[in-house]
Amino acid sequence: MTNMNMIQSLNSALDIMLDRDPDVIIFGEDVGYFGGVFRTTDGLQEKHGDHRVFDTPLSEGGIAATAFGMGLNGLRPIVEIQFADYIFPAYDQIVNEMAKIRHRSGGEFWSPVTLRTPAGGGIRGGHHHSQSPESQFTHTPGLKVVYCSTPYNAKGLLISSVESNDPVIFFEPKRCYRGPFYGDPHKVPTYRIPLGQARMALEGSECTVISWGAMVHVCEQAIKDSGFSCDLIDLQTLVPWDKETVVGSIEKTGRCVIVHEAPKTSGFGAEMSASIQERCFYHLESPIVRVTGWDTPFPHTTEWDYMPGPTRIAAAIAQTQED
Amino acid sequence: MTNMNMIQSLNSALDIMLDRDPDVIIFGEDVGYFGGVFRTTDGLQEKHGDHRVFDTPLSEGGIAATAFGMGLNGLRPIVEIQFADYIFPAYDQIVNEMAKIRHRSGGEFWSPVTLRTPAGGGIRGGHHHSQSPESQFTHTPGLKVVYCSTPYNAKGLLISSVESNDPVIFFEPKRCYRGPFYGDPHKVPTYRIPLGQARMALEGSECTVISWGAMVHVCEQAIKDSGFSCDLIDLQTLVPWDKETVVGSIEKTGRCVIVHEAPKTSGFGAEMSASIQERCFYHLESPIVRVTGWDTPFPHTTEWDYMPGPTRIAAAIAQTQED
Amino acid sequence: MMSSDDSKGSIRVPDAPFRPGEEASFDSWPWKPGDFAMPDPKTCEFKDTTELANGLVRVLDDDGVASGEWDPGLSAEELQNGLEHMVRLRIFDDRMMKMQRTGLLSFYMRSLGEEAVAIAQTMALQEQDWIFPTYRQPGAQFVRGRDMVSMICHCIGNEEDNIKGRQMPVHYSYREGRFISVSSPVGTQFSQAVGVALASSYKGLDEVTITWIGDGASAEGDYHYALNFASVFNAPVILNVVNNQWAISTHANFATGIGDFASRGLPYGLPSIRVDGNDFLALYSVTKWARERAASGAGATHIEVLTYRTGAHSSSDDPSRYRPGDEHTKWPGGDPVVRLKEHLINIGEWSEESHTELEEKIDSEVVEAYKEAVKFGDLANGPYPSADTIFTEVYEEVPWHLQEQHDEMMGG
Amino acid sequence: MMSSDDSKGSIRVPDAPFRPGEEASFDSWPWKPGDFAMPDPKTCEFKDTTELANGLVRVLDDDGVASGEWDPGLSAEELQNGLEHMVRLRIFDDRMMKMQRTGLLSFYMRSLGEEAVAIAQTMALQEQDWIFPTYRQPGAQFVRGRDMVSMICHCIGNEEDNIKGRQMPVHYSYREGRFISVSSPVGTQFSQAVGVALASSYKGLDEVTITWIGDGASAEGDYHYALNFASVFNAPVILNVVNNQWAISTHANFATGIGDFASRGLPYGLPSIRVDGNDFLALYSVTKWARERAASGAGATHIEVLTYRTGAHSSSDDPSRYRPGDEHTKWPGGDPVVRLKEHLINIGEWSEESHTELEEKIDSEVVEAYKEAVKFGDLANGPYPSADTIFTEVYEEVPWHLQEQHDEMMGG
Ligand SMILES: Cc1ncc(C[n+]2csc(CCOP(=O)(O)OP(=O)(O)O)c2C)c(N)n1
Ligand SMILES: Cc1ncc(C[n+]2csc(CCOP(=O)(O)OP(=O)(O)O)c2C)c(N)n1
Ligand SMILES: [Mg+2]
Ligand SMILES: [Mg+2]
Repeated sequence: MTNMNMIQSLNSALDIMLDRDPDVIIFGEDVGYFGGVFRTTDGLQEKHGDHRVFDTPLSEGGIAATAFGMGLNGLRPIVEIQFADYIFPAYDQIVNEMAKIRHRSGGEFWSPVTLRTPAGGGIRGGHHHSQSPESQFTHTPGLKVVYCSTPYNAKGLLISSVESNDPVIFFEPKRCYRGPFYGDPHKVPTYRIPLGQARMALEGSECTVISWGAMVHVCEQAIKDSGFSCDLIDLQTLVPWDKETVVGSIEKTGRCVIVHEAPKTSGFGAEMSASIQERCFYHLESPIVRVTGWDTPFPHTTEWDYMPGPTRIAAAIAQTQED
Repeated sequence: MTNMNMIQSLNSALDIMLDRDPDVIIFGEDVGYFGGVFRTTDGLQEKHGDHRVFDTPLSEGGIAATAFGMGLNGLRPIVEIQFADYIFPAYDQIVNEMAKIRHRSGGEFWSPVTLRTPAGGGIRGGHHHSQSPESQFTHTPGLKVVYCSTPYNAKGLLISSVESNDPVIFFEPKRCYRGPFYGDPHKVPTYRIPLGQARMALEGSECTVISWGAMVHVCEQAIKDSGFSCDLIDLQTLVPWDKETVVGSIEKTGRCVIVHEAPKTSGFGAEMSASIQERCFYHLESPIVRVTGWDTPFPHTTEWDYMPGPTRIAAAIAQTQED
Repeated sequence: MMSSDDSKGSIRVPDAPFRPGEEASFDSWPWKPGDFAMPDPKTCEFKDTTELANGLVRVLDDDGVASGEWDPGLSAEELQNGLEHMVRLRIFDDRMMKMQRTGLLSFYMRSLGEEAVAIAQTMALQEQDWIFPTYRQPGAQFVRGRDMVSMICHCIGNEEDNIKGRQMPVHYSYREGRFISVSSPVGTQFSQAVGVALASSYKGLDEVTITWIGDGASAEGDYHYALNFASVFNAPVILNVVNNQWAISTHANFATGIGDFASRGLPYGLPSIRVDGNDFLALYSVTKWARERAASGAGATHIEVLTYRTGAHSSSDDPSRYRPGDEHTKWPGGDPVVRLKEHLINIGEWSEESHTELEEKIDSEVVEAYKEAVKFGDLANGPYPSADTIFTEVYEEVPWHLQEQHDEMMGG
Repeated sequence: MMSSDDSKGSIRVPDAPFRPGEEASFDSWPWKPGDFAMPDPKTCEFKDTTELANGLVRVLDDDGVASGEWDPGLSAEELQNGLEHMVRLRIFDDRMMKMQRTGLLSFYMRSLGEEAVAIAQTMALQEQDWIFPTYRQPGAQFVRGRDMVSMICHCIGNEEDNIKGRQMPVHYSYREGRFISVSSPVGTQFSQAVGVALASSYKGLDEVTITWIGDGASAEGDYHYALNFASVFNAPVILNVVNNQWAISTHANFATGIGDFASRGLPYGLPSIRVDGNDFLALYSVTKWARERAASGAGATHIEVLTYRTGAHSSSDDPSRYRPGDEHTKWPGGDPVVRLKEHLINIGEWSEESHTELEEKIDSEVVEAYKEAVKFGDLANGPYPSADTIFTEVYEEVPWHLQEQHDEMMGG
């Protein structure tokens, strides 16, 4: 039993899918010969051939459009957008095209593309190597939105995403790429974590903490620091999110903190808060608190002042207990 | 005193700004000679010259980028995106560039672009002539997001938007372009409605209904139908929204319905609901209800089943009173 | 347009060649049938097409006589078939416009003056080839055998609409005919088509993909992506820019600084050809050439289809506001239906009488189809697809939150 | 790369010319100084530049001798000045890399091998001209007189960083020098620069805008927007594609199907020129020509700057994984600093001794600046800009929700 870091577990998932399904094809900027700027596709071109794993022109719009077309014609493309900050030139192809093709064609056409992209801060990336734009995809029906947090769920979620016949935006918390290490996602056997299913990372009774991506680990620390007994829900899939797990937990604890890195206004925390309030109003004993990145661009040298840390989160947990 | 419809009042605002400020320049697809597919810029090229009001290549990305650059170099461009559904090729230029330039340059550069765009359903536009993507801009710090609803506020808000030194995304509910008619936005005098200020469209005591754009009118009808006494808040500016008015109203009524056309998940209703819950938890007597478009693409022939109508909204108001 | 005098400077803004009130007149084309040789499609390189890109491939001259290496040598039957499809499209369009005017359709877009484009080009393909159209190529469906009733039901958005009233009229989807769903955002199909084509390469299938983009839409990023990806990965795709002079009210002078689109393919390394888009034979021939090239593994071809949008942009548009009403009558390319008809008459394979007969036959065909179609509902009166179709096919399976919303709608 | 055998078909995927373990060798260039005449910049049309686009403008030959119509005839002082800036940039870059390696900077990007680009081109402009750079043109700031301490403070992101630690190192902003804020998303500046230039036209000012894009980034939509808008609206802009062969690990073969960028400007109607990017004199001259053209109202010029990225892409990159370690030594264009230095020695205006002296002078200048800069904080130890700078300049004024969040942060 060797531990894998997240890069290795993602690489293993990709390798497995290339092995199992001849329609799987991988491309993106620097993913071919070099194996990706984060090394996620390392060795895959050598093993599977350069017509299955290859570099592309530096054009996120072109990458998404090409993947979309391949998906229409029977392939199952997995593409990498080098940083989530650079997904926006492809935004039209994703939200107007990929997301809507099945509906707009009355089910005659669909395109099962998986877009993987490293997201989030913690690597001193400043404005444009740190954003976590998940919520900007959750408003578009037709897309599934996944955010992994550990080597273990990265692998299982990625396999499920590739197997999904719907387009999936798969966010990877780059800050966790090379640790901390959790679980043992071995090369065999293949395992799947169903999309739409959350992970109960910690169980407790006094508060429900909901998060995703790198912040899950920060929440874990914060919960320890806070001294309160908390459920920690790692959402894993944002669309569709896991209603049973979330609602069940809130009904138990009556208190809730939602944590994400992205700015507060219209972050996915807003949707979670609104939905929980609608479904669990009479169970709530104190206001749901959001702990998030500030409503500003992501800064470079002061990024630790920007991102939620254990102190802010622990204070929010304590605040839910006060009232 | 002649009544103006919204097209005329927008046209008047643009005309005034062209008159008052030589740095104002207007361009976009079909806005020049023809005066816009909705006729909003009718007559402006003839009056102000084709170097101030002109057509462009069919390229939303290029339009946004050009406007951005002009704004950096001292102009105050107003551009039209022909339908809000077509703003996405410009999304990168808007969210990564326009929104961040002031911050990223330490205040050395800024670009005061106003992007006007017709949004929303009700004209049998189907998937791609009906979307109301405001929430996809509210998550990006650095942008102001405005949504007018009447001829009167259209003019006052547009003038304030153009005068703002921050980039503004200005949504126009195309369903209201030629009516219903409200107010008398005469050519002179110029008037401004400050950004960040909501409009109390109706006053009441039993429930607060919050909306923007065309839905404000539907809410008005629904409130009448419901038989309850409601505050109707026309938000007007979504970022930054008017905290005093919203919080004040909820503290009075203790009940809240939020209405928008866009899909529910991660619509701006989520942010409003979450924020109100955070600020007014102990004043809330029943769950905040969102009445929104469904979480699907916008349909063509069945659009009236898609969009919130008075019946659904009135039922939601009634529901807030039950508990 | 005068310049405002509050500014010393100015931006040079182009204009259309003619505006309402002005007299339209175009130079006649310097190119004649026979001007250009046909290179070998399998070995031809981009440099070998410089003249083809700067010139214009024609087969029919102004008198309807075919000549030159590009003459595809079609049989009279094939030509009559092409003519019939074009006439069908035109009559169909007219009927749909009437339906739109009477409120039975919400919106419509005709192919008027551009009928040859989709029809000749689709006829030049194999049936396994993929068609990735804009709203200006619905005619391809006739060639692929789509039932007219089904097309009208789509345009109405009634109960029998195969896309369930979800998109506007003319946004056809016809999987059986490998005609891929039309999308409103212009340009997107152009880059996507390269992906469709590359999937065919990947699978080693003898399939070519054809796609089109308007002169206007060629300014979108997707145009650049398409040419670049097609070139770099050698995609079996036929990339057509349909230069019909107008993008709604915006003249092609706003889409190109030099009035030319074909040559843009050259520096991507793509053989590039300009073709008379109102010349059925030339269009057929150029497309067949491009297909042969793609099928042989030699890669993509970039084609400018030079034509003129005779009708309004759409049923919402009024071109008399921005161009002379008779501008289309001055177009050097004439009318594609008339030109093919005259050619057939010239070669003794057609007559005014047979043409009138054909029109009458198709007219009743269309009337019959339309009457049949409205039985399944019209836009004014319904029935429409049932409201719960809003929730299906958003995802492969209906997720819980959509089920909840569905139940809310049905219950409420 | 072998093909997997589970598929009959295949996609043709390009490759780099050489990979690690292979021997790099480039054909020497067929073009020599004096090969091309200089057209009149004010009247030149795009067609007049076909040869310039397919060729290569050089002034210095392999022995450092200048000749031909494109020789800008610079004084020895100007040349020495250019050399000094290039040497300054190289030494500065080396020092910054060391600071990065020791944790005083988070990240760095050098201009190694491409020093001439920003420096010669900026020197060829007027001081009122706008510079819209990528991260590969920081050298322009030396020409515009920026204080080195201020540059280093930015790279550190310390208390004196004029952009307050908000962007990564090398994302300079220098308004005083009309050097517009660098942004990470590649390509965006290219289309924006056209807007900057058009604002100058609108205001009737004698201002030209220069911008650059990489070979890799030229595949973004912004490249197409820039050329098209510049052409259609006749913008006074100089559009440079810096083809340094690589986009991180991706060779330019993935950015163009034909190994050429310059000619892409022609079908937009833009005069287009390829220039030896390691030849200070040629770069200066071509840029001056383009400036003259733009200032005269004749519009934009499209330039391919042919060079080689000698260093790693950035401090995060390791090029030995994807190209032969000595590939740059085989580059036919040599090294821009060495070439200008040899030219100056050739004409008797420089010597090895003066060069060594210069290097020493600059070395101390840089060391002094760096020591001064770290007084205001280094990345490892701070002080950083105070945390409340996060909230300012998001908007012109701080709105209530940011004030609230600010107070929450400061209070909590
Ligand atoms: C991305 C996008 N922007 C704007 C529009 C609105 N629009 C629809 S058709 C059209 C003009 C298209 O002109 P062209 O590409 O020349 O095609 P044509 O209609 O002439 O066939 C415009 C601006 C759109 N559909 N999509
Ligand atoms: C839109 C976008 N996509 C991806 C990246 C990541 N990235 C940064 S530099 C680079 C390569 C750029 O290569 P090139 O344009 O040739 O410029 P060079 O570095 O060679 O100067 C990439 C892919 C980015 N910064 N922006
Ligand atoms: Mg057109
Ligand atoms: Mg490069």
